[in-house]
Amino acid sequence: MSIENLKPYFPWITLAVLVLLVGALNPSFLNPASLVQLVADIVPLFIMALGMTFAIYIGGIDLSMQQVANLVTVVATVYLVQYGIFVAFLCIGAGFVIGAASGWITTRQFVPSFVATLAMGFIALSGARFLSGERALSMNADARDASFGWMFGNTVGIPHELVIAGLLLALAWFLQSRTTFGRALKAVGSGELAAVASGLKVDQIKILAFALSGTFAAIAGLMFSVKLSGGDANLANGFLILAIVAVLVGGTPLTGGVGGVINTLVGTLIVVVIRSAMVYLEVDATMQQMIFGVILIVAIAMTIDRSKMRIVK
Amino acid sequence: MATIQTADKAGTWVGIGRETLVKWAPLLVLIVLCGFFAAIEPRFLSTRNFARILIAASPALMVATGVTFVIIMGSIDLSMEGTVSVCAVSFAFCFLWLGGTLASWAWLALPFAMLVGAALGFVNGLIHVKLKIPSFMASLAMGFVGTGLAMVMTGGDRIRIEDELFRSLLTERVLGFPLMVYVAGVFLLIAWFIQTRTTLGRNFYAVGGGEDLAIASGLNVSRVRVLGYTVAGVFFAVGALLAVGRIGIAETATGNDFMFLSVTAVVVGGTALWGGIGGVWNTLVGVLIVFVIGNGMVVIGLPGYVQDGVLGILVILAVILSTDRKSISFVK
Amino acid sequence: MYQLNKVDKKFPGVHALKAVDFKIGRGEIVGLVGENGAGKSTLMKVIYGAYQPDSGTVTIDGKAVRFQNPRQAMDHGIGMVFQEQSLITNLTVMENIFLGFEQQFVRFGVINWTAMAKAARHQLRKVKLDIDPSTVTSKLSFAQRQLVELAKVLTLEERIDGDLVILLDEPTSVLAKEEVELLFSLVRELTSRASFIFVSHRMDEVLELSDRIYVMKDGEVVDVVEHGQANIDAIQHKMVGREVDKQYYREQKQHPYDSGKTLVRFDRVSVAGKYRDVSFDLHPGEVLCLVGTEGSGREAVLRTIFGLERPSTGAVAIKGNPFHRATAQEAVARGVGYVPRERKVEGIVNGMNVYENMTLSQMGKYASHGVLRIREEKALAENWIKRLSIKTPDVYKDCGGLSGGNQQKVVLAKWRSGGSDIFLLDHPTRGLDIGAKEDVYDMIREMCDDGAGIVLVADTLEEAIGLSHTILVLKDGEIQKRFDGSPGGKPSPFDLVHHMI
Amino acid sequence: MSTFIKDFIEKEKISRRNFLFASACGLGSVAAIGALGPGMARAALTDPTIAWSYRNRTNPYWNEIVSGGEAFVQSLGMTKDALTHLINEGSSEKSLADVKAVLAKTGGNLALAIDTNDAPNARPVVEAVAAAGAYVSTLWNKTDDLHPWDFGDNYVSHMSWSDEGPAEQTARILLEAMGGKGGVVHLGGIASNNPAIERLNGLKNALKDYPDVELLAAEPADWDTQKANQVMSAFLTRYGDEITGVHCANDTIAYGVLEALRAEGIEDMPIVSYDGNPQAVQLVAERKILATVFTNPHWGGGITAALAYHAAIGSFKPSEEPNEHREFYGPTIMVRPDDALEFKASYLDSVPTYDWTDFWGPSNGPIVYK
Repeated sequence: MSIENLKPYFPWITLAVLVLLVGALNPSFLNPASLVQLVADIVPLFIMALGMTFAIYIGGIDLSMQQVANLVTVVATVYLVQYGIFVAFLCIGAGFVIGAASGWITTRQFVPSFVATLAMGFIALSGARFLSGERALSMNADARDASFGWMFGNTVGIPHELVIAGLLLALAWFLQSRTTFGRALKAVGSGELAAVASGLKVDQIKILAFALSGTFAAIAGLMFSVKLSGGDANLANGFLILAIVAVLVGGTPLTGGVGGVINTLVGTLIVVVIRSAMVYLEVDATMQQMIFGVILIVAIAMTIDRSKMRIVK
Repeated sequence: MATIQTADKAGTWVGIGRETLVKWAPLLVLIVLCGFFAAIEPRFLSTRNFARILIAASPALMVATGVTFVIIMGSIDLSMEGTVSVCAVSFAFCFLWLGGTLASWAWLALPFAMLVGAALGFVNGLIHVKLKIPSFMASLAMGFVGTGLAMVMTGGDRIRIEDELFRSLLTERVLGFPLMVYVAGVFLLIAWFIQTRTTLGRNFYAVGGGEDLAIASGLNVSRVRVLGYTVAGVFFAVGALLAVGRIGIAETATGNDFMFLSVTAVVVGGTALWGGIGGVWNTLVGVLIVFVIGNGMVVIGLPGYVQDGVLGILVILAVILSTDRKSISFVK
Repeated sequence: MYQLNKVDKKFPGVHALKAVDFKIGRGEIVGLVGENGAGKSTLMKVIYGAYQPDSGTVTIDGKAVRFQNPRQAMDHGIGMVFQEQSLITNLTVMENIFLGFEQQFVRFGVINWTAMAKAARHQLRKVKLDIDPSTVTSKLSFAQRQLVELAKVLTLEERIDGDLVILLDEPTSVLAKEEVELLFSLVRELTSRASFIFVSHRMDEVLELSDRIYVMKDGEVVDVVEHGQANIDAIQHKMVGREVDKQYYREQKQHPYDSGKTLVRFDRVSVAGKYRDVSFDLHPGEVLCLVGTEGSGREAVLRTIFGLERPSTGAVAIKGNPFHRATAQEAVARGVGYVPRERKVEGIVNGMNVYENMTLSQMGKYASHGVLRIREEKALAENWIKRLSIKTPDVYKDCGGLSGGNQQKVVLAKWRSGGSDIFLLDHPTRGLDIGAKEDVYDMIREMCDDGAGIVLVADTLEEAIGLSHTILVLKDGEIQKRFDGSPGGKPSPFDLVHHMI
Repeated sequence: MSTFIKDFIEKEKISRRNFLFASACGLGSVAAIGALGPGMARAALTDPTIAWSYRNRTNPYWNEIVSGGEAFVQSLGMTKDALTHLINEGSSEKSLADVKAVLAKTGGNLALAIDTNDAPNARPVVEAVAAAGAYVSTLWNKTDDLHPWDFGDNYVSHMSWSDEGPAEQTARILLEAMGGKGGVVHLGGIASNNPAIERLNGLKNALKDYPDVELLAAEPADWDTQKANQVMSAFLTRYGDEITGVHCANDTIAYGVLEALRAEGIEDMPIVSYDGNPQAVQLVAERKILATVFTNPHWGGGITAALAYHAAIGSFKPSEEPNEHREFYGPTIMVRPDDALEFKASYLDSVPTYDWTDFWGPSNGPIVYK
């Protein structure tokens, strides 16, 4: 029975074991300052994984997030001078609309989210390529510092990026566990038919979930764009798979209704620890990807809670 | 081959039901697309161009056929990029080591590559079934391992396969189509045979239609699953061989882009991601739709930056048209 | 022939089987009854090999056997016809019949479809079903599927030389009366070849069919009754462990309804392909029962009131207001509560706890600006757990882990606590044991007294008659006859059946 | 031997000689700085970790770059393994995260050579390196407003290649081979990549002098063989016999184009490409490709690491170098059928042993911004 009780904490235990393992092999990994920095650097990835959590929580997936982020880096760079800090609204609005469109295609047109979001991603990519004129753009440095310079400062040693991530996590957690919307998400994820029979506006909820994932993708894209002070149609490449992996490793299975944003926090941290362990432990460059895959299998095998999975598909 | 049977029953075009229409929708979409591109650019409609489309589509068709079996079981296999790369590279090494021409013992490299594919698929299936990891995650991670393995094997180098006999896959033409198209066709028939005439093929449908019911009927579902992934691995290997035959190069990047491409093609063809419905003919149509769109957009001269978006829109439309909306209550 | 001796099975926290002795002879039909949770399904799973007993022995003809999985049980002639529809609907009939045993038709790796079809026809003849074995199963009616399932189990006949034991788990729950008769006559015929273990909640059927009845309670066999000595009341007493209310359907609590007010009005409503020209009024305090066979349109009427179907012609009004742009949300807002037949799929959300399920339809009432007041939710849940005596350790219990009866109580509590006054009950007692059924009947009367109107699709005709004020008989989407169901003047099942078919 | 290559090798020899002299001075100056006091000496690190951060190992170009980096490390008397590899897999996010991780691990005792994957990523990388007191040299990607001299010594140098000129030259070879008439198609790299843009511009510049040649189409093929293969097939459908020449943005694209033509039985189509990979050079020798441009990635990879390393240990002080030593173009060599085999023998079959302290000898002038 004790193992049963520990199950929810498996992701945390996995994380702790990994950190200690890497720390034991290379103690400089445990240096608090560099750990804080390590965590601060993955903030855009974490935000994207947060958004992905909403899509996966209702049993779907959002493969458009990376392209939404790409589009947003271009939008932010192009319109920063014109709109200043209000370009954020434009970016977030774009993410929301694209996400909502994915959701609409999935729920109302019965296109599986795997394909619907992939296709919406292509559309966003077209937009990014068109708007950027197929060039890498750089931000006007003055406008960037004036509008978003605060994002990358420090307060008492805590990077502001972490503060933003913390606030978004709190917001996402609050949405998930304290609001009618979050409850509805859970109902849709665990038992969509029962949610319909309880009179929930299931379609709207699903569309909103995808819109939220789009919104978070946009926030991630915006932060990344400001961080790199530029944008182009490929800038955010490489986020997507990692974000999915982070959510899954955290223990939110693709079947929906289980897990949540806190799991995603752990999942992201696990992924990042594995990734930086490659650097710290000086893993041979050609071996890295293979080892990443193997550790991933082990990590997922350890973290997922199989008790609610009747059939494993 | 459920689709054909229904067609026979429908007989004439009079009184064709909604069900029949939905079943044939992917093919209709394909025909409409061809007609559309041909109307804008008549040169689209030529044997030579169809040969080009088929050359491009053959490797992807094999990969998509492999994953079709897994999707029919209601699972998914995302390991194809890694598996294709490893198979391509293993083939190339083995081929060169054994003499470098099909006229020697080096032909053994062909079955060897398929064996490697089967082995990778087998391991993939074992990890999924024995460790009880959902297939999405298990196969995604296995994909990383595969790509990584190909990298370790090549150290990042490309291996050229110059053998004229092997390259006749591309260069020899019969009736205007290169040999690789026929090879793909033969393997498609084998896949169809597996799907309709073997116990294993039918068991895929049983697992996809109702796994717990299949277990209760005494079916060894774990075995079917593992075998499904193994068969998929073999088809990935065939895809890898055709990919090498097409370009003459085996490398870690040989498997790139197959993942989203093949799953999209399968869904566009009308095979449902939740399992039990569809088959290899659907996949053929789906792959052709995707490649006709890709070829057609260049042929009619759409600007590059629009092409991604148009592909996205057309894929969504194709899936919408080929989905029986009345038969499903919700989709995730 | 087949025997269980002192079989014991424990699960964490539950002693599911306590030294159960069970035997069945050649050609016997043995009934197995008990409340939900009494251990019937565990016992069956032990018999067909899905569970292995912790202690005790299983013997066939005196030889001890131990099955690791259902397949091994099958090899010893033990087959199971499942309660839920267990055919795989995307496969053909013959594939379902021979699922897992295709090897006999395989030559050089190729399935010989002609041979399989021939063999399948042979099996179908045993159950007197004349259909093309290459039909896709989803095209069959429920009754046909039930017979195909029986045919599938009967393949054991050819496969096994020895005796057969066939378990029938609630085989009649989806069948109409005459289909049940057909099934029973088949089973009796087949006793020449096989023994049957028959499990049902329908006591009359068990009595009718069985040679011997095992009564289970709390993991034990509390009584074994021979065919001639069986008495429904006595058995029920043993099962429940207390006196069953003579007034099973609580007719003494049935009060006249308030015909002055109308909750739901159907005025010549049609839904294309489902039903035509249906008109009725539902009044406060009234139980209106829709009776008909599967596919007669009774469920579609319920779904129309809940906004899941839109009328193609005619007018629906709820509490005097027209119900035009029908959606489920709109229906809920107007006080409609829906208790679906598929309780585990549509009734409760498996994976959410008790209080989350209870407030699911009315979250707005427990939230300010979208933020939930979870404390109040829990208070509500605790209150209703007490009121309906729902058996759950606490409000945090996952509803998927509750027993059927308690799940149904949670569903009812959801709507009642939300202030619904129009209830749509679709087979509300399906799969519940007697005690839980009685609780539901009590609740129905209670809700009527509170002024609610109830549209009911009942599990059995007796239930429909016993509970309702008004009965509408539907056939092929049209109302055939309206019966008044006031106490004392209730129609007989025969009166209804006459109009149903 | 073509004059071009002769010139190049000659130039290299000279600069090597010059270098011996220069390095003597350089070392002397370091010693002098050391004597000036401890405050200045802070610039130097001892025994820094040497790292190369690049896109992936699946592309021959990057493998060449890495081999240069490894050759440099070996020239210091260490084994190949001493070079730390950071592979970003085409992800700017990973590129930056890896750099931060290695900075944290080494505590800033780092000499980093990097292609930041995407131009905007260069700024945060450079800022992070500078903040940690480590040294970085960049290759290819950076934004135009980012300059080494704005970061004191820590941002040592940036090397890129001006592709417009060489691409124009190959285009002229192609257009001549086409007889100055007909139709040409261009298959480009990832559209937003700078080299892709420049190489297309090179073609356009050359076309101005050939009014009878029409640019039929220019499509991105994403530096990818398979994509190039498909795009070329589609071009053949659209334009058929109108295509009389193909301009490829790099060698990997050319392979795909060649195979697409081979499938159609077209053997004599004039093609030019870029990068000078061994396989492409072989194809040039076989006259299947008319010309490619060798950018000497081996040297580029080695010298970028060398610059960062020597600045880090204080062999020279970047801030005292002129701007053209901090932003400069890499070398380019045109490879044509006549000299391809020679070129292959002297550069590819046996890689020349470069002097990794001759930082600017083979370089090609300061970077010019338009």
